[in-house]
Amino acid sequence: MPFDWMKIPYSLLTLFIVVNYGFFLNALIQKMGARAGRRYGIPIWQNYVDMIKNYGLRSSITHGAMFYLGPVFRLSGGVGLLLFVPTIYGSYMFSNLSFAGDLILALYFIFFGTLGMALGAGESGHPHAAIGVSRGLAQVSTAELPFALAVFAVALQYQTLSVTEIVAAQQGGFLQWTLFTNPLAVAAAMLGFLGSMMRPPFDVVIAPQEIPIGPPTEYHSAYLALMQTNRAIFPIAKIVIYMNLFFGGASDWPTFFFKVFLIYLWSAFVGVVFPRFRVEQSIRWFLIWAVPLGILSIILV
Amino acid sequence: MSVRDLLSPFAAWKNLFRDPVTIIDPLNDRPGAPRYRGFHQNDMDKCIGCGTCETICQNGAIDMLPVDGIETKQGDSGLRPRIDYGRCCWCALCVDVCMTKSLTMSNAYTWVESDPDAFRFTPGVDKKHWDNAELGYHRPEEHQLMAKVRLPMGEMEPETRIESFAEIVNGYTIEQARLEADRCVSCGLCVATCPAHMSVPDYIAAVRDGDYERGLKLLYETNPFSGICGSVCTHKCETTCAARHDGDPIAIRWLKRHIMDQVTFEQCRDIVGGPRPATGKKVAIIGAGPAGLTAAFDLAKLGHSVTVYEAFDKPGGMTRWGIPEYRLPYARIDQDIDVIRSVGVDIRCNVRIGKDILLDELHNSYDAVLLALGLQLGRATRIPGSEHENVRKAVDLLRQATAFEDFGPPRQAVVIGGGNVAMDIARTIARLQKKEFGRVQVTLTALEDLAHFLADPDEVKEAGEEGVVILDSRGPRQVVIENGQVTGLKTWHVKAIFDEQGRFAPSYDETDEQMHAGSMVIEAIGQMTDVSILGDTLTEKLTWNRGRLQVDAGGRTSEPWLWASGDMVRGPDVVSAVADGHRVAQSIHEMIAETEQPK
Amino acid sequence: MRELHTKLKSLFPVGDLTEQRSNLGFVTVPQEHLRAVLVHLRDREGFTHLVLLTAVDWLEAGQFQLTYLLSNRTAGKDLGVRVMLARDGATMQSIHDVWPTAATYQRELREMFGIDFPGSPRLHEEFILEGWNDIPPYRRDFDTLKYAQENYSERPGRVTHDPAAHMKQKLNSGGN
Amino acid sequence: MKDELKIRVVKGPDGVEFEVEPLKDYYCEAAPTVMPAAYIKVVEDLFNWARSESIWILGFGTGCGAIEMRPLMTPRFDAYRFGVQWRPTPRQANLFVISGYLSTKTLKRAIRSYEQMQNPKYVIGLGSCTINGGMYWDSYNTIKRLDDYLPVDLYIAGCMPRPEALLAGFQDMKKLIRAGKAEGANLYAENFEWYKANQKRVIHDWDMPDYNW
Amino acid sequence: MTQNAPFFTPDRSQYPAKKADGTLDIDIASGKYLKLWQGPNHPGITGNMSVELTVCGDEVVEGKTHVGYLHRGFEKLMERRTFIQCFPIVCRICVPEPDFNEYCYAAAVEELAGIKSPERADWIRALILEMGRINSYMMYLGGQAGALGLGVIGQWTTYARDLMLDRFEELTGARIYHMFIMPGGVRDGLPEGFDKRMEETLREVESTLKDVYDVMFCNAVFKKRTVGVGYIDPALVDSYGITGPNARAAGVAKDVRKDQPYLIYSQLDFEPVLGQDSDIFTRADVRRRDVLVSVDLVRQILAKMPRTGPLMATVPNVLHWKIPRGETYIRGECSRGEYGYYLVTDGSGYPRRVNVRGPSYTHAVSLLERMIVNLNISDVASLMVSLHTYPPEIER
Repeated sequence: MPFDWMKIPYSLLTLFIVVNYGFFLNALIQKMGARAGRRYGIPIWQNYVDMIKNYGLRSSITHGAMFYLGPVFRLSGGVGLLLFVPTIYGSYMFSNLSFAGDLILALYFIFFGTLGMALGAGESGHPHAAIGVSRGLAQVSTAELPFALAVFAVALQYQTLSVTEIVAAQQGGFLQWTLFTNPLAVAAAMLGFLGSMMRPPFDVVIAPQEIPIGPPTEYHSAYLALMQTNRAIFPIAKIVIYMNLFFGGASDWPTFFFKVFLIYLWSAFVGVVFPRFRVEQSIRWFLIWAVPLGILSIILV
Repeated sequence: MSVRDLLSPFAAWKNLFRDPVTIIDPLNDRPGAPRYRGFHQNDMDKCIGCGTCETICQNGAIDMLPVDGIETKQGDSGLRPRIDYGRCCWCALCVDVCMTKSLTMSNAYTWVESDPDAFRFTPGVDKKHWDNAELGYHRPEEHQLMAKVRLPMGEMEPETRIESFAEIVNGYTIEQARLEADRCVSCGLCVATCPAHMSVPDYIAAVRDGDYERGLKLLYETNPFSGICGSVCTHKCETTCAARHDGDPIAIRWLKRHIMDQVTFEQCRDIVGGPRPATGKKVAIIGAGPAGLTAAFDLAKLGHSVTVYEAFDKPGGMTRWGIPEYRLPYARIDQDIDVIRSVGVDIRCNVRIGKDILLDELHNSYDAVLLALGLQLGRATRIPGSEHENVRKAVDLLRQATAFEDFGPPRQAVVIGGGNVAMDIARTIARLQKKEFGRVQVTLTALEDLAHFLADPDEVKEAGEEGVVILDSRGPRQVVIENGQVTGLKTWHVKAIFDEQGRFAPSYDETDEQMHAGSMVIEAIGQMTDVSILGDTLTEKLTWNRGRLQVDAGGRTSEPWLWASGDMVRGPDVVSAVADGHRVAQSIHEMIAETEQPK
Repeated sequence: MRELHTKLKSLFPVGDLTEQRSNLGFVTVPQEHLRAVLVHLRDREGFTHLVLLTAVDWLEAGQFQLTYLLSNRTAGKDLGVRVMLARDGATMQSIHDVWPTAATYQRELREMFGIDFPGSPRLHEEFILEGWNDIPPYRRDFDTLKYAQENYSERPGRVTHDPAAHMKQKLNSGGN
Repeated sequence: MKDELKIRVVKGPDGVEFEVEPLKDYYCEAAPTVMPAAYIKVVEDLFNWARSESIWILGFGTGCGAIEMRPLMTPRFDAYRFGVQWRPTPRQANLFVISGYLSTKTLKRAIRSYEQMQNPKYVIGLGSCTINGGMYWDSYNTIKRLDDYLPVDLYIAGCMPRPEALLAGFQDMKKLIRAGKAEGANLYAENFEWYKANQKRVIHDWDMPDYNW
Repeated sequence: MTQNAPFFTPDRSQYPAKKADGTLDIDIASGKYLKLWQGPNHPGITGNMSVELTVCGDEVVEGKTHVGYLHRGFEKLMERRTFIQCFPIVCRICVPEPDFNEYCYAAAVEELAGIKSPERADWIRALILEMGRINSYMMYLGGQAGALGLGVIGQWTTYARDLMLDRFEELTGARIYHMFIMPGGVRDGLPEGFDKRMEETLREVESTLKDVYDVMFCNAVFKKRTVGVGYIDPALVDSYGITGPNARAAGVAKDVRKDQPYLIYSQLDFEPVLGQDSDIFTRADVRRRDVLVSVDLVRQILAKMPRTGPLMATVPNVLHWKIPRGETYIRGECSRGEYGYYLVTDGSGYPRRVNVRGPSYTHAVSLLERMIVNLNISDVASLMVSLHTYPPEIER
């Protein structure tokens, strides 16, 4: 298959849209959380300002090569994830670089950033970062497990490993969505989703009251700005996968924005009103509630 | 764990649909509460710079600083508190303790500055945006950190005291004195007002601590007539007392008296410390009144040989001959003078200059001569009829009364004058009348209205209680003489005492004429010095100023060997005379030291 | 309170009772009997709660007063047990095994007053201060203002005037 | 110095012994240097604007004043509206609010936290205590003038300053930053020796590295 | 351990091993252990203090409380301040609930000087103390939830506390350090319309508490994190000097307001709140219910207090107030437990010695150090908050 060079500027356009939407959405969700606390919260453009500020700080110190590479890995994880899944179903412009086996790649990318981060943070030499990393890896592993199981269930269900094809299979009314065709898998995945969004009850990794603030403790200035950028891309990219796999994908931008918002909101909806689990509690919780669901969904398929 | 535990937390989201409770513009929408203790304000008109705020501030945040445009005057130090907001903790103790209620707090609370040295300011002087704030902490009326009211001085009932010349006031008990001394805030505003600069706060502190020995020492540092002053001082200090602005002034005079009451003569003598090694220099002092004896005391303490010449048979000057016994018992005068004698002062009574010894002789045999003659002659009103023999001068009568001479107390007397001497004579006559006739018939007429009497308000009140009829704003017109006998005094109502330029020029309402019956009219309108002893030659040589001997700051006249002090150059007041005595002694001592130096 | 005192007096050579309130009294106990008295009060008299342990420096008398304040909650009574110690080389037996919480108090007393409690756990670890290089600060002969002025700088430019002196100088220097 | 801070020899899991110097952070030994502003003025202005609109406060409550931070973070005053946020780690914070008095023990931690912050960094002194000792002017354990030890940009009067006064302080801080006048970090670097000398004069137990950021 | 503990929790009480002399056998150099400092610059610490943790994996094997970061030497400073000058400084000892310092100090001075504060002043004092208690508890509830990542509770409770601070402001003239209870009485009476605004505030407090109950106390995850964690054995209560809600949650009805009623508490109608097993959850719940008691007490006080009468007893001139030799101890029940002042006078114008007994002294040092062992690092912050400690009252 000859490579379509035009895909590159188009994917960059996607990236641009997603970054901005990510910033917007982050702030919006933060504002909603603030409303639950009976206040207004940050201005909607605050995250941009923060990012510019962090890029604009004059000094930065390093703890070694991996310390540099951590945010870079993380960002490339986010960007990579985004670029290899189709954003808008049926759109040539926004199908990105998706290909037949992209689902496996996507799963890899989800983990890739975390690993990079772990290595970078580990090199920062801060005990809190080290503890955060060990917690994070343990928890993310178990949180990804139900998701992976759900993905397998879906893959089995649709007999394909291409995201595009999975989306295609869900077209034709919302009853065709995996949500309704395989609710157990979706449930397992959504529980796993909670775990991967770093919000309560599964934010023990960055818990400010315990290990402020976990892996990124030592990160600052431009490193932090890089991570902030990633924070705008990565959740959206992840949500795109969820949306494509379980919620019928999106065939135009408004649908995309709406669905992403709703899925994002789900984590905040739970996150604002619950405290956090201890790491062994959350692992246990995933193993007891989410993983069986995932296994069950595979079995049922 | 139940389903409820899973679902109930989501109730938090209901706030999503409620308006936030945030204050939209917290910088402008939130004035401090009406009682808020914000930044300080100080009312410059009220502040007297007493520094009590500085004393109470536990943070050492307040400095007292002179301020341009605010003069130091009696009762106002001219200093103003400058507050260091690098220290302040907004406890408002300074506001609570402020003697004049001038220091308050506004409800402003925002002050941001890059320069840390900018946080020092003098409220009321340095312009600040909260200067005109009306809300804020002011001391509530009933919130008192110290007693407002002076402890009443126990005294005899008018009915009892009129019977005799026994002293009226009892003096404070130790308990009372401590309570009264406790009211003092030790600001020291009174010190400058006291002519003798007695260390008032310190001796009041001594009373508070019950350490009379220390108090006595402090008294004798500045005033060898403390016993006398404790009874009859004009206590100008009390007019500048910081406590006066919100409550009664401290009874400084009575506390001084209390110290003297608590100590014995021996203690006084020991504190003073006996005669000093002699310097061989000799000083003659004419007049054994407060000024002369104070100078004598000081000079004797410096080791000079001092001789005091007194014309009368007992020393004390006007304190003895001018002040009635019920105000100042003679024993107290004797004690003070005995202490002065104990440092080696030689007092020679019944020696009249010009008669028994000549001034020139003194000039020749002493290194310096001090005139401390006092005011022995009464001034005359010169109204028609005042030449009559039954129109008397108050000073003369008082002297006669002191000497127990019978001058024939009148059945009915009229006193002209509104000063302390007028009160003294009125009350003396009243006592004599009571003793002789069983009833008091004394009328006192004064130019001033009651509010501006020169006499001490207590005196006026007590005189009234004793049956003296006090008529204010009456100008004497004529002594009525019928058949060679004085029958009374005619007076007019006074419209104004001073003219527009502020000169003494009484104007009268002639339609309002009154007749005050009396067989004796007593003039008590002022005194003057008998300068006849100076002799013509000397009088000629000396420089005079409006009838008074001109002296320099040290009391030295234009003749280098001659000094003058006391009432004759200052005006009548014991404590002023004492102060003058110190000054003159200092001047004389300096002169002596100077002449010795070349050797 | 008095009953208790009489009972104590029959058992130990305790001093007189100072009855501050009907439910608060103070007794002085000789140093060597303290432990026995405390254990007795705790086990027999219901004074199970050690409210505080602190010291008072009577510099003039050359003594430290240790106050062990005990409380009997059911009876609503408090008893302060005083021990007078010589100030020089002050040493006292530790009671951390009677009340574990006393160890903290003893650590503080060692640091702030320089009273030694041999055997008390972690006694010589720094508790409140860090790098302290002067005499223990709660002793009366330690002058905190002097220390502060020597070690820290104040903002310059502060002057003040005594009102009395200022007035004397202003009003009377020129000779009145 | 505490035992665990002394240089010691440690035996690794592979049996090799090596020396550990706990006070030494092997990657951060550079003394602070003056960091110039961006060469292009427009860029610096943009950065200054962003810095002023995104103030991250170090969540280190050094003294009493810290209690008034709580209302600022919460609905009543909601400082987040004004671009003010709190960060738990000094690395990410820009503004250090010294909330009142500093005992020497805290001063040590405050200095270290300050040095770990990145240039440009700002300090606000809260209340009397930071200006001239406040009510602890005669205490043996608190510093009297904060500007002897750290460069301070702003002071807010009060004991303690109310949240509203703090907000006013933040607004003034923004103005300073926007005007490019908040160069405390460079000031610190320029006068580094002086600051260190002052700090060492009061911190007797100096068991931390001179450079650590 | 409590029966609520998960069944597969192994018995760790013998771990880490002890050496022969009783100290823990911890060899840092072995690489098995990690030193971890919680504080002072740490969001999970209650105020400016720190805990030095030695951890093995996620488990704490040793904890040492370090205080002194807020040490100003109050007890020394007071020795060189006159009795009235001490009055503004004492409240600084405890920031979130300063009034107990003012009350205990004032009462101690009054007792030794033989002064009786007027009855109306006593009522106002009690009112202020109860208002302060509500504030302190509200702050605690937010902190307890926040320590576990439930930030929204802190938003609500701080708002309610802010409203109460407004009431403080209009009554006392200051928000945090009220400096209102003076030796001799109080500064002023209630302002106009105070009762009405107070009632509105109390309603807001109650409705906030209702929300807090729904979201925090009926919360599966919160329960999971707090039930059975940080258990205090009632037997420890006396030997560790535990007071206040920490003791009451263990079922010991220690409440100075009942045991030795001070001010006007004997005229008020209330029962101390008790709990069953003193784990973190019970302690939080006891405190939540205690707020309701305080709300009720404030209402009672406002209904019963005299509206006229003197507010200050006659005191000697405060500038040179001397108090004869004596010593006394005054205690009050603050939100954290027994707060007390031990005052010794020597006849001079200055206190001879003041010792402040803050409840945190035992709670945060000896008790915390004992309870922290074998705990998960994640629970350290939560445990510390649940003991409700404020460092300034430990080191003063």
